[in-house]
Amino acid sequence: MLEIIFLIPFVTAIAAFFLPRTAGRRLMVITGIIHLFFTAMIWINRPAAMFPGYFGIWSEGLLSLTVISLLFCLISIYTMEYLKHSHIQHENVFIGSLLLFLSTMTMVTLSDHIMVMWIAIEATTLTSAPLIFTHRTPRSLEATWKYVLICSVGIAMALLGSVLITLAMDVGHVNVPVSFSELTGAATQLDPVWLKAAFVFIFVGYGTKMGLAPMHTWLPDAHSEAPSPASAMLSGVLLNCAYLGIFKTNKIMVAAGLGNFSGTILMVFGLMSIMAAATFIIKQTEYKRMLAYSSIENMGIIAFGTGIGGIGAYGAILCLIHHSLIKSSLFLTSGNIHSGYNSWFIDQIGRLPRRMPKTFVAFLAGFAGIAGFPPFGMFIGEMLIIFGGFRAGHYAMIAIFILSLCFIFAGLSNQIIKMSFGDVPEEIKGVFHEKASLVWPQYALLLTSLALCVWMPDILYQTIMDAAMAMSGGF
Amino acid sequence: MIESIILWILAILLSPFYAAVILKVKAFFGGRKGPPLLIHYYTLMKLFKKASVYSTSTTFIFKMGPLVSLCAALMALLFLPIAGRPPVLSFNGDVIFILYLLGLGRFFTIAAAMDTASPFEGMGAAREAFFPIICEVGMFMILLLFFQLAGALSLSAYFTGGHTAALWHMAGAPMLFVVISFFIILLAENSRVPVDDPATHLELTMIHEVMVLDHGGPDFALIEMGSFIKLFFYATFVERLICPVVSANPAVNFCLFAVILLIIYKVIGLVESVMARYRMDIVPRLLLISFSLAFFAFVITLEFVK
Amino acid sequence: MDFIFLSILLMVAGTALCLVIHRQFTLMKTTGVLAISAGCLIGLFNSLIQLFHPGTEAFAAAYLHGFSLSFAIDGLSAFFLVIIYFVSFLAALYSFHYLSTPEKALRTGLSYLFFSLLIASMVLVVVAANMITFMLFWEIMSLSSFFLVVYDYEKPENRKAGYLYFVFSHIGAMMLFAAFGLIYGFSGSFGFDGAASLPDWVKIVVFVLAFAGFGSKAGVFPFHVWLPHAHPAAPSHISAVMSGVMIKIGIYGILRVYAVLNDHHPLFGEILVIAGMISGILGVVYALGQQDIKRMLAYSSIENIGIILIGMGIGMMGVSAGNPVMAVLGFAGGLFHVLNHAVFKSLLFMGAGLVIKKTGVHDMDAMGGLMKKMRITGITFLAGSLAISGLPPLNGFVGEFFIYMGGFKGAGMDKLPLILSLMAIISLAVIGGLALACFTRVLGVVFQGEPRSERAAKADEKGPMMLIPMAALAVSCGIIGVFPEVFSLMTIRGVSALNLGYGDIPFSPFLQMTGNISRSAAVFLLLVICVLAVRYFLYQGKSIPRAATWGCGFTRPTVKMQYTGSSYARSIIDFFRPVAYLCENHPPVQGVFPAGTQYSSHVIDIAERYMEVGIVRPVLFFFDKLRWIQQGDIHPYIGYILLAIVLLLFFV
Amino acid sequence: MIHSVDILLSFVLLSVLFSFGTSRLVVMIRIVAFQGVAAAIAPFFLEHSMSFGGIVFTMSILSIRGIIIPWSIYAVVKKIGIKRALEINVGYNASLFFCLLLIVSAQMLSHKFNLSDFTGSKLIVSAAISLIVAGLFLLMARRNAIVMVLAYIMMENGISLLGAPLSAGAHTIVEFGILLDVLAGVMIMGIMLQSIQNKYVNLDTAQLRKLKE
Repeated sequence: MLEIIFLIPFVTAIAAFFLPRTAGRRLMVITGIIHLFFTAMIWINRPAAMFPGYFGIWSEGLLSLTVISLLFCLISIYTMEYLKHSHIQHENVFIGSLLLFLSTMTMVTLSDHIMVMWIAIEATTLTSAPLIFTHRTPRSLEATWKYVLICSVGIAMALLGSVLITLAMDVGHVNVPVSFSELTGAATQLDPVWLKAAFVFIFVGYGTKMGLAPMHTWLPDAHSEAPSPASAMLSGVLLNCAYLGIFKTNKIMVAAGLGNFSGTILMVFGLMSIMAAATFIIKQTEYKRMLAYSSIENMGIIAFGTGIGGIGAYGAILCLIHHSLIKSSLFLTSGNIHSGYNSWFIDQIGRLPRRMPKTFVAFLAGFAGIAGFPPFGMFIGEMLIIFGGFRAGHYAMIAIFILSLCFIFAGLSNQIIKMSFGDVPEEIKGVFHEKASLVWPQYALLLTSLALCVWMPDILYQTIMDAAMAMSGGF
Repeated sequence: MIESIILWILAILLSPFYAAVILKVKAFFGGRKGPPLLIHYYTLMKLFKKASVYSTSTTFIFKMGPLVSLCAALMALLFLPIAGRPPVLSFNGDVIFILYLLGLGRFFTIAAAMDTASPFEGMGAAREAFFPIICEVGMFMILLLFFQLAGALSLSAYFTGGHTAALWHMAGAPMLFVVISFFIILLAENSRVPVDDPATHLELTMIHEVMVLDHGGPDFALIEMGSFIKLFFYATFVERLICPVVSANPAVNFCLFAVILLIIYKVIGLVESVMARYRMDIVPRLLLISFSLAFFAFVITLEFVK
Repeated sequence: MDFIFLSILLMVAGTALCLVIHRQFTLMKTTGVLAISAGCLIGLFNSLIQLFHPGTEAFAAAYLHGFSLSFAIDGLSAFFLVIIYFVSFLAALYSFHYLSTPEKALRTGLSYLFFSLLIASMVLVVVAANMITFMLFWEIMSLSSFFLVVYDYEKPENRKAGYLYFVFSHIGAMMLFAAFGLIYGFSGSFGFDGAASLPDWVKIVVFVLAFAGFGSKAGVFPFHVWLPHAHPAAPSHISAVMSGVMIKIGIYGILRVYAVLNDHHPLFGEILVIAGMISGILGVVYALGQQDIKRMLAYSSIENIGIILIGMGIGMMGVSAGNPVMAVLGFAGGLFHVLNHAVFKSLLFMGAGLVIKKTGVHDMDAMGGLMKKMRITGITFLAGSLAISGLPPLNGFVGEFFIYMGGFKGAGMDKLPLILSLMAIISLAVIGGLALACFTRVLGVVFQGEPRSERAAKADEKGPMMLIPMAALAVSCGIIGVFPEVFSLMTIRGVSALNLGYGDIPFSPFLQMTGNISRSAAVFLLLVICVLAVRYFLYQGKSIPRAATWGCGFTRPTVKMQYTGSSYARSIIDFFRPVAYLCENHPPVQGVFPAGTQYSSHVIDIAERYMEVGIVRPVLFFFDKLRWIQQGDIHPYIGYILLAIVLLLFFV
Repeated sequence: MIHSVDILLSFVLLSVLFSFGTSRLVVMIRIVAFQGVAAAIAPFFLEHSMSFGGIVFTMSILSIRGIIIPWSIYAVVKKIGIKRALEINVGYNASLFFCLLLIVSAQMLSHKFNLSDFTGSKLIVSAAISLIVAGLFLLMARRNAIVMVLAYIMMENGISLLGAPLSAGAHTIVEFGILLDVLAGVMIMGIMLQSIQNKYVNLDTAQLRKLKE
């Protein structure tokens, strides 16, 4: 009875559309908790799916599901407080779409059938569009328009890719259900040319959604215009879902012995994304866009690591998890900062430790984490990716990788130091009252990342390893 | 050992006399009679009798200046083989020790000068801090050469007994360069013309003399002592270089030494009389010349040694 | 090992407590100081035992499945541990009276926490025995020290300093990642021991990368740009630790990598000697050009790092030229200078900190005459200046003496070693002379003469906890200088851990050298006492009047007429004009009755200048141009998707 | 022998040509509707044995593709009340020329696929490709928001046309899901169109470039 886990939020979402504000908020939090509970159940006893052809549990899916569930639970608690202060007219729409969003993303993590995966991912686009459009401003309208159109077009490409996979099956005379698990088994019989073509389309399609350059163009707009909890969800887990699509397809490629082809593509696009992020982080004027670009950077890093394989793939999955935790906390924090200074511009922010100390701690810790400093998990991930790159002998690429990471750090730290310690106009000096429930979700996220850098449960390690193994990963 | 110590004391006692020789020579060239040869003893006596006036700006460093610079000079002299006889102290690397010890003396002289808050003394201190750097480089160049030849790092390995002659044998002509270069260093380190004019009366143009303006009485005497001994040290150095022979008979040996030393002092006097003091910005050039001489000597001897 | 962990635990836990009780300011400070100093003493004691009873002690713990955090103490680690603990201990004591702003209570508590984290991470870096462990604590070290640098973040220059430091340390860390990644790539293990089996060219690349990475922490010449900004920004006890100890961790890293590569390629030594000469000479020249006293000290740290590198380079050249005496002398000299510099540089930073705290100005030309008001500070500073100028009978001389001896051994050889050791010796001489000029300048301008400003005239030295550490350091300068035997034994232990393949190194030649040094020092002191006696006798029963300084006929001298530090250094700076351009700002005097005018000058650091012109601007330009790709119109965006597909389809 | 579906598909290709030439929205909508119908009933011809469920399913698809989607766009157009879409990046003549080029190249490309052995149709692939690329082209070439939406639908039609023979019969549920997604997408875009019309005076997407870098 696996499907229930995305049916529950679906049902509650429908309910939320018609509920009054407060009830809706409570429902959201409750749903988050239930969802987390069911996820835990899945860890304990792996239940079978009702439609085995379409759904199933695989390590990578389980990992992202856990991340989604945890994040949503914490974010929903944050959102409850957040909604009290922010003036959103159609709050029930917001909550409802948030829950639908959760449901669709859960579906992505569980889907095994290629087309179902596509349906789910496209559904995430549609359910998240209202979230971005929440503020109903021209800017948010523009962002939503670009988001919907670009993602739809991109994902249409992915659909084409999926169709090409079926073509590859027909040409190779393979008669199995069109599900990732089956295809990975029968990968060697698939027609390589069509498989490659399919991968190209699927990669570009889901890559658009994942925010890999040069298809990333919608991402900064969408992330900067959505309300902070929504941006946290988008950046924290939506990108992971898109990545899941690529990951599963890459599994097929590796199984089919085309790992080099797909790996090279992943690495090149990863580097391009990092470079693109560097381009726009330096001299960025709005801090939420800056965070969005840093998400692009991290997606690039993850893609790069996946392409490398070996311990690089392991590092990539670590980066995936920790990026979700840290980046979502950063987006939530950015919401606090906005309420403290009511400006999205970097040069309007300063003296954080004086004005909002709790937020400052979360902000700076999050920055340290995202920049790959210990004791946060990104450190291990990035180190493994670099080591793995050297192991695999991609010296030139690693050189570019390191170089652009340096650029990004130079840009990012400049902005962060300005925001944290810089001067501000007189009128926004003085202490701003911070609600505890607006900071401790961030702390919880950061502490999770920290804890995972200090100690990792064995079962989690096994799961990550299992996922990485599929990419010829592991040590 | 005893002999060495006696020699050391003798050297200390004789140094004022030799310094007076320079005055005599200069006076001769100036067509004057000049002061008696014992003039410096008289001055020292006079100074010892006097008391001194301390500036209100000064601290204990001002009193330490003369003291330390004198001690440094005395110490340096302890390592020096006089008349080719073994010195009191000696160990491998003592040359470096001596050079840095003289540096210590210089440090305190400068510090004492800065202590008085007088602009002129500061000016002198700045020069005193600058020029010796280049001299030291030259010294180290010469050292490198000697090390190439003698394979050791102590004055006694260069100047006792027949060692100096051996140096000449190995190096040959380039040693002349060394002599000249070292003579320039001598002039600079002991603030003689053309680097510095101890006899001038315009403070702006002095180096060493201006730094001791505020010292008086016994303190000043100690400074004078120090400079005499320092000059004696360098002069002996040159003496060994130009007259490496050591006769078996001590009496002859010492007479020879005394005479040659006298000649060197006369030459210094001669230089002082025939030359004018350089402009301050020319001085580094002169010192660089001494360095490059030593450098050439080194490069050329490399060929001989191989 | 347990003691090490115990000390760390003590420090971190104690300082974490500070955050809880930061409301009671004094209590908090007491807790912090006690925790840190207790931890340091335990560690110091233990590491001294480690040092003198050789034999490696190791500890390993599984970490995140598949990795392990492994630690080991050998002679080299122990040597650095001693330095870390010793200096940090005194710095902690110093901080008690130095941090005296109750309104910044929480910030002070945080600074204690990060201070202890810094110490802990330095310790763990030094004892780390595999790459993961090393990088983990290396990054923590950078992070915690960054927070200490921006302690006083209200000042924009401090923010800039923090930024520069952050970026440089991160780039350095990336270099190290690359170096270690290469090692892993070829050996396939996270341990250091795999490095010995690398192919030669890889070893060279690894060494160069590691040198760049560690050099950016140690402040080797082209990578030093952050250092003169960061050290003045940090609180003085932190600058003392950073300059005295933290930058030495970079030196440790170079030595460690050299040891694990276990390759004696001549290039290594040559790189180090050349880099050392450049950093040494330029460092001291720039130091001469500074007005800010702490900036000056920072540059002089660069100079001393240069001396250390020269020593190590001579050592490496000796190894590769098969000349054990030279090798051991070089390494021992380098390590000895590491110890010395830790001692006197932290002393000088503490002194500078006290002076700044009391006078409230950083500019040396606004101080003056402090020797009378702040006697102990002045005397200890004098000792430090003598020591750092490498003058006997203080400690600075001993290390340089070893390096000289090693260098002269090198001059006994031929070809490249000869030329390089020749240059090394010459540059050591130059550095020595310039350092003397530099520190007579500081002493003369800051402590001697007449006060140049009101604040300077009213300065005092309250706060015994600041004076005690300085006194202790000054005394140890003297002790190390006069009795170097035991300390050189320490360095030998460190050298023997470099597995140069000499077995255990005979100690007798060192005993002889140090014996000579202490004997001559004793004779010198004897002489001083005799002359002192003579002088005392001469002044017997004479009246000593005091009067104003003789103004050479000028009857109304003012304090403004004193020789300033800038003018003192002017002629020397001019001599080095090509590398140290003096930038002056001085409106010309006009008219018959000219109005008041002013003069200001500063020396331009060529590395900083060319980093700006050669790296920063081109990169920014490139990215500015690249920003064109995203102009807000949706149509090209869809075009990018198509483009990506079409391009990729070519490779199908 | 010429496959019956090819007649239909040749008309589709023709319609692509039309869509490039016209600026009238209603015509565009009709064209897209026609293509949708074509895409929907193409399998109908390919399937030799047609089950009842299959027929129902095809009918529903046809109704969505051919009626609901175009109708919803049409409603929007009525609401906004504009007849012509004149905001273009590429002129009509150039577009037409490009379209001919496109159809030819699609025809050539379709030989690589050689699907005819299990579809029997010669034109289906080329038609699909030309629909997809034409959609992409219009997305880039036309600045009017409605036309862009229509272009997106056109692209979707193309994809489903390509998918039709491959996924013949199997996983009808899945196809339906895909269709629902497309439908929802179009609906949302319709809402967007109206808000764009409200926020800005017209539907020229060139105005939507505030967010950059």
